[in-house]
Amino acid sequence: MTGLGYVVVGLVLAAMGIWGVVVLAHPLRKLLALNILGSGVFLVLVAVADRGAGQAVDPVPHALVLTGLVVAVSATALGLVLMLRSDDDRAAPSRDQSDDKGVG
Amino acid sequence: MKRRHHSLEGWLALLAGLLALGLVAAGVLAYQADSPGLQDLVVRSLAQTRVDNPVTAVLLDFRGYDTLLEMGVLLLAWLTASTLSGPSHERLVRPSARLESPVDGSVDRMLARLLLAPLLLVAAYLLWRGTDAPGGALQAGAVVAAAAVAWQLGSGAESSVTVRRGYWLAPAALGVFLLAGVAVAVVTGTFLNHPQFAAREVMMAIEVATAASVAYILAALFACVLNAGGNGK
Amino acid sequence: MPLGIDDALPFAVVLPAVAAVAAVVMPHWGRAVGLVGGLMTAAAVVVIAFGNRVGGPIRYALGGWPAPLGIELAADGLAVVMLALVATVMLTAGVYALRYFDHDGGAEPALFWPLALLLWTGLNALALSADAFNVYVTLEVVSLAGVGLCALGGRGEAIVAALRYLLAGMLASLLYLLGVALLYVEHGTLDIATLAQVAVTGAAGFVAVPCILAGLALKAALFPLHFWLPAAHANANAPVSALLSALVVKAALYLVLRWWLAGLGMGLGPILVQLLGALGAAAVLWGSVQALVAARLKLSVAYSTVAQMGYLFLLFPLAANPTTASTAWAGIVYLVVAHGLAKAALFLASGSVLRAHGHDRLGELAGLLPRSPITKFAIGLSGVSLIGLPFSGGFVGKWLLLNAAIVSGQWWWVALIFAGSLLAAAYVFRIVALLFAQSESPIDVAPQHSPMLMELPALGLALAAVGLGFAYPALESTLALPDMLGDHAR
Amino acid sequence: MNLLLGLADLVLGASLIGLGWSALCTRDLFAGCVRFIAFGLVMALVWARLRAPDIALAEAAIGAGLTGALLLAALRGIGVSGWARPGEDRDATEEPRP
Repeated sequence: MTGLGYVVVGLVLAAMGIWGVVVLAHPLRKLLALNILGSGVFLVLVAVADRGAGQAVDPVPHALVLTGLVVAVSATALGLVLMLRSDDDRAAPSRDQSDDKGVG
Repeated sequence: MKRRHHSLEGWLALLAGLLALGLVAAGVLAYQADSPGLQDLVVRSLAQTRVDNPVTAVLLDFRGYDTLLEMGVLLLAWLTASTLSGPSHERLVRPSARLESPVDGSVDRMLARLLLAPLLLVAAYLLWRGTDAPGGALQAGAVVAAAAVAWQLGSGAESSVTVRRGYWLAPAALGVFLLAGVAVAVVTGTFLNHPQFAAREVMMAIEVATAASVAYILAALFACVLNAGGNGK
Repeated sequence: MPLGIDDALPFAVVLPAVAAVAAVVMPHWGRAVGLVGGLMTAAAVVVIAFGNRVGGPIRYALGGWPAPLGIELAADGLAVVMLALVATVMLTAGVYALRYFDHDGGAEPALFWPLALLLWTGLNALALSADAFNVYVTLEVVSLAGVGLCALGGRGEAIVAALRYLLAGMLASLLYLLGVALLYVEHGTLDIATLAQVAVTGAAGFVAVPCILAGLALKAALFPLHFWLPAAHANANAPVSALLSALVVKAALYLVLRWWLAGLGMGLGPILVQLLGALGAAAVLWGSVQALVAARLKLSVAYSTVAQMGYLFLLFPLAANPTTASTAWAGIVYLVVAHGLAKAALFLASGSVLRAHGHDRLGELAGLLPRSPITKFAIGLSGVSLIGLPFSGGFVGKWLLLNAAIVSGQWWWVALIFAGSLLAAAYVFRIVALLFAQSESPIDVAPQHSPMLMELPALGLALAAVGLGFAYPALESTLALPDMLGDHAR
Repeated sequence: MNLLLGLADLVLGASLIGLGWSALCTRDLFAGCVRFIAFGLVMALVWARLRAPDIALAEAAIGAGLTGALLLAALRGIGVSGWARPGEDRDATEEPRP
């Protein structure tokens, strides 16, 4: 039952993250939302690996999540650098995206 | 105008709610399938790997290829971030991180230095024990990076030398991984198939290089973010 | 133990990665390392293609651990097509880059080769991977390499575009991973061949499959998820735009094809199938109109990518019918390759125009290309293939799709293909007319002559795109792909 | 014992959702980032609870530690300095919404 509970929490976090990336405007918030989405996905994977007290833990999702964590932090750092740099280049303000705005 | 914003937000929130419901429903249904997972297969194959910690076995042996590509992701993030965060947008295969401490004060400094030794010890322990107990290259690297970040906060300019001198550490993990993979392919005929007689040594080499690269790159990425925002307002 | 043909599979990933590491460690030798590494990688691809031709699909268990515990590489006909397209465009763009970056000098060359080689690593790994999670990692490699290359432009717009590209890319990969995680929860395996078949029948599939498809559609810039593409592709350096447009968006589409081929496609409902086709149709129309009104040459070419990616999603409605599946399939593969070659050629040629005149504003380009007949010819030829004029590669692809649409009685897609071709003709002729026009006013600044090493690669790719059409009789048997479709198609 | 564990799960799950939500929705960027760091710490506890010590270790170092440091460094770069101005409107630093 523990596992199922955390699967549900993970999926709610994932939905929240997707909502945040689409709706929030500031790139820093988008990065936070992406990290929450990632945490949600990881939580689903790890929660299902733990099938309860009697059973062994499935180590494969654990390894996947470790990989995912490192990927997430490096992409986040790159995103932050890009955000700071685009902030610097005020000459081309980020609002001037002539084509479609909206999601993303 | 304002009202339109609100109605749009309402629609998006509704959509997100539906998405959450769908996801949760799918999750519950999927969980009920009660699939066995791969743990039995891992346990059965563990004996052939000379590693006792199943997670380390998956990371470095069964799915070592994932970890190899992951080192590529780290390298990519570092390459771009360090290029962009340089003083001018110049070549930056060697990042020249101009580190300023955002926190000034001797207490922080003391604290950072006090933290350093135990953190490094923890990292060494994690790396050493990682083959048998929880821990391993990624965690050890992350802890060293955290220690380096604490040190950077505490000590300011000196660390820029370390960041610049150590740039070759960034591609080290990918390089060692590839070399080891090709070397064992020549011996065993299969890429990344560690031969029985040297499995532990090969894996140890990969682990040390991975820890070093992860530590260096994560610490350097922090320096890049500091640097990119360095002339902040 | 001696290395066999099968070992070319890991080496197609290892060789560009080794070259990338070497290019990072020895930045001054980037070009030499890049070209040597590139040629060796291309050799590995040739070996794989040969092995595939002789012995059929190849599977390779990395580390000696077969799926589901380990990760397997697989090279079937589709993978070989992708590998070959990647190698061709990569090598050509690499040669072009030799002179392109010469003029600007400074920062770019040092970083171009490591990033391009890592991109190649990621693309080859993605093409060969048979494991759903491994695909996620390769997607991240491709996406971060793309972002890095895109930011190489260094100016404000390029960085803003790179940031949007990164955010969209991260969202897309995480959506994909969310779908894969749900499937793992239910089925306990990461092998694509297994998952694709059980996904649709399983209980969680109704959410997991849309998640995977949405993630990949965002990466492939399918309308209306294309918002990140035009700025990213138009503001990058010319060789980078060529790589992004010809290869990176195709990588996501390739994964859609891979999952479809493994059995996902046959299980999708008729409504979802038509919906995906409708999105493709919207992409064709919207992208073409935007390409027609764009003020800048590269922006126009970038929107044309949005349009051309739309055709590829016609796979879903046209191949859902078992009788036309094989024809539609061959048409899609043909269009993928033809568009990749033509679009790369067009971006490389646009780079030459930009270099010669210092800008690419279409309004001011009239008659400004008197001394670059090769570039003009390259633009014209790639335009021929984009429109689908006989007997170019684009023509064969569209012809096959038309056949599939008529035979399966879906006349509305026939109308779409004609409309799309007319619009493509309009935006291509607009560009060509400007370039070939006689200038009325005297030119103040004589445009620079672009170097041969930049003009010839573009022409080569354009010729290949057109020549692909003439090669159809020879390729027909290979492209029929009956064994690829396997049992579930019949 | 089981009841206690169940209660702990409930608290952990609820605080994950609560912290995640407020990290996204507080008006102040700085406060959002601090919530996110707290989110990472709770996440590390959850990993330990789910018998994943390897991930708990990594999350403590990466998720809470490094990501937190990165976020704070970035905030400093865009001139959001935290404690002083909690009332600073989010919209002031953000693009207008489409």
